[in-house]
Amino acid sequence: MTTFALIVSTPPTDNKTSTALKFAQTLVSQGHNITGVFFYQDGVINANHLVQTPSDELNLMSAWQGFNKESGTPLHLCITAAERRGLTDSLDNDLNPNVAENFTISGLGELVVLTSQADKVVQL
Amino acid sequence: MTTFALIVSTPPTDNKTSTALKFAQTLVSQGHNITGVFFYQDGVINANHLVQTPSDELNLMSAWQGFNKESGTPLHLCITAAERRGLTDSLDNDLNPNVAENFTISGLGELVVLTSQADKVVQL
Amino acid sequence: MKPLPPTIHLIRTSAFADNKLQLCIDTLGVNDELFLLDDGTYNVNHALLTNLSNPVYVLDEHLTSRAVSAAEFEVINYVDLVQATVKAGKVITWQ
Amino acid sequence: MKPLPPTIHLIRTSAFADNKLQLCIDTLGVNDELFLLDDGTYNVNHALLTNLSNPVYVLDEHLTSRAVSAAEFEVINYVDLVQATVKAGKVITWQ
Amino acid sequence: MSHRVKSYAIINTSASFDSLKGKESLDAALILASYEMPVSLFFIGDGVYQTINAQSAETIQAKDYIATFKALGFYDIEDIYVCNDSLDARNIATTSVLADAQCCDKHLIKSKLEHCDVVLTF
Amino acid sequence: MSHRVKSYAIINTSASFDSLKGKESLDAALILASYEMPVSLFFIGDGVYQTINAQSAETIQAKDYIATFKALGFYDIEDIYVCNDSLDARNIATTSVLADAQCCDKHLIKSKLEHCDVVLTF
Repeated sequence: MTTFALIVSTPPTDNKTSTALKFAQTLVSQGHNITGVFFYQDGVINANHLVQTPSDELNLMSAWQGFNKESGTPLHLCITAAERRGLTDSLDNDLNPNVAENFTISGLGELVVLTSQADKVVQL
Repeated sequence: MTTFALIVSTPPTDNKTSTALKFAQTLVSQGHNITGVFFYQDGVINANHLVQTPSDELNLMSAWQGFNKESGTPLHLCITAAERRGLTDSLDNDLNPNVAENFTISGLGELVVLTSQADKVVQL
Repeated sequence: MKPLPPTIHLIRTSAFADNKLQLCIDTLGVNDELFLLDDGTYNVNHALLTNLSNPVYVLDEHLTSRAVSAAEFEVINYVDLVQATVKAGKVITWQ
Repeated sequence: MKPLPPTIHLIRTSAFADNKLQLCIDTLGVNDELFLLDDGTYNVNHALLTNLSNPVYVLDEHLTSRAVSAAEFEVINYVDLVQATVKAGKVITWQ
Repeated sequence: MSHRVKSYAIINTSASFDSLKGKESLDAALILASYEMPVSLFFIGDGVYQTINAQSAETIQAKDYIATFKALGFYDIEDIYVCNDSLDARNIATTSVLADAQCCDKHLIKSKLEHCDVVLTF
Repeated sequence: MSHRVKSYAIINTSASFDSLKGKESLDAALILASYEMPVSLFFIGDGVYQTINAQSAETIQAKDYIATFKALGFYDIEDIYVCNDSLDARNIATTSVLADAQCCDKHLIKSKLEHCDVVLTF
């Protein structure tokens, strides 16, 4: 068993994000462990629960949530990157939090923790 | 006086969007008219009122709103493109609308109307 | 027949990194004009522009911010750019 | 001294459109391996790979979806990709 | 200023599944056509990949907007140009390309673009 | 598995104001350094543009993250490599580049990368 850390940098409008998900799912199905998936850059948009995906397309937010529930893999959201792209965890100033369930609000420090604890780091 | 239609396709995290704004401001200051700015593709993120810009950086959402107020130029948001990227105008299903004031919810048809009424179309 | 007014092309990316400038040049009309904006200003040093006979203009702010100099090309400001789009037949953006 | 395990490179963009594959090749170790994913699968037809002596693998789903054939390269699936990353010293992604 | 009929060109330079560019470009083309604006489609550079027949978006859980290309005639979009030079550079046979499209060289594409009023790129 | 010290390489391939890549890359480098992980920075391709001294982000109302490059030594980030081949191709003199950086050829960059545990690209 090898321990991985994953970094997802692409938004749900990019098919490359499906590749990241499938890679993560295959890691788990092959018996490997993932310290966490860190969502950074445009990847943070995956955690926006206001994203509406047409019903005939893969809903990546739901798919990541399902992956978290089934595998127990933590999904870490870089909140600094997220705030610039329209996500918020704040209840101030009439902002309504829109970070989807199953995503953990984190800082960039979590990137260091996840990657330093892993045997392999894969950025997708 | 020439009449322009503008299409903005880049998000607020991209400095190219500042170029679009400054081009629009210059058009108006030079006495030209803009039938409207149409926000499409990743450009729709400019209208997300949950975007939080650090105080030492240009807040493009506010800047577009100011441009609308000063010049009267309509800001049209392609709602289909916006919904995929985490914006919503819906009150259903516990979604809280997050389209910023001064942006008009529109469909792609508005792109046709704006561009067909203009002498010149500039995509930025 | 009256000649068509020139098409102007807005180049917004670096040809050192992608093929947008090449695609533009492939379909460039003989009277067309190029305007280098944003990362497109880096193209002042690209070989694709060396032998191009079409007029090429570069936006001053975008050069200055990137600390690029453009001795061989005409440097313009936003007002010049607006005037060029007013005169142009149409504008094609490569980004 | 025991040789380092190979670095594997994930290529995710088309070299017909950008310079990522070139940048990868510029710093490629002699034992490194290339994995073509996403639009990177289009590179099976790119001249940059023609004379490359490093092993090149292509992900089947990404080829099939794009209707590209890759007679000269080994086609793999996600399980193969996972196994390669397990064996690799490290993974560098070009996107 | 009143609503006027203009001719539109849409240039596609992005591969099939590169962000949503191909899909959002097609959406724009269809809406223009539904307003009875003449629309020509151009595929150059990596955009030519969009026109390959045997693609299967479902294999990678992508939206199959490519299937709609076959229905373009129904929307009165008949001027579809695919750059031969771009196909050649990518080792794609013209026989692999959407039958309703016209494969032509860049000089023809240039002259077709010259006569459009508005050009959008994706 | 416990927290381990690893060496990180961050490769920058994007120009200064291309999205937030340069800024978000630097943020990652600084946080790694603050956790006392050894970090090397590499600038190749259009990434070399980030290292030019006389840039002025404020001219285009962009975030001036470039100014922080001068403080990298304070964060114990001292291994900064700029690709000479990329500079040459772009007609940039090595004298225009951040003084704390080492301009070197791609072979040296390759050998430096070989000895890092984790490589991230931006």
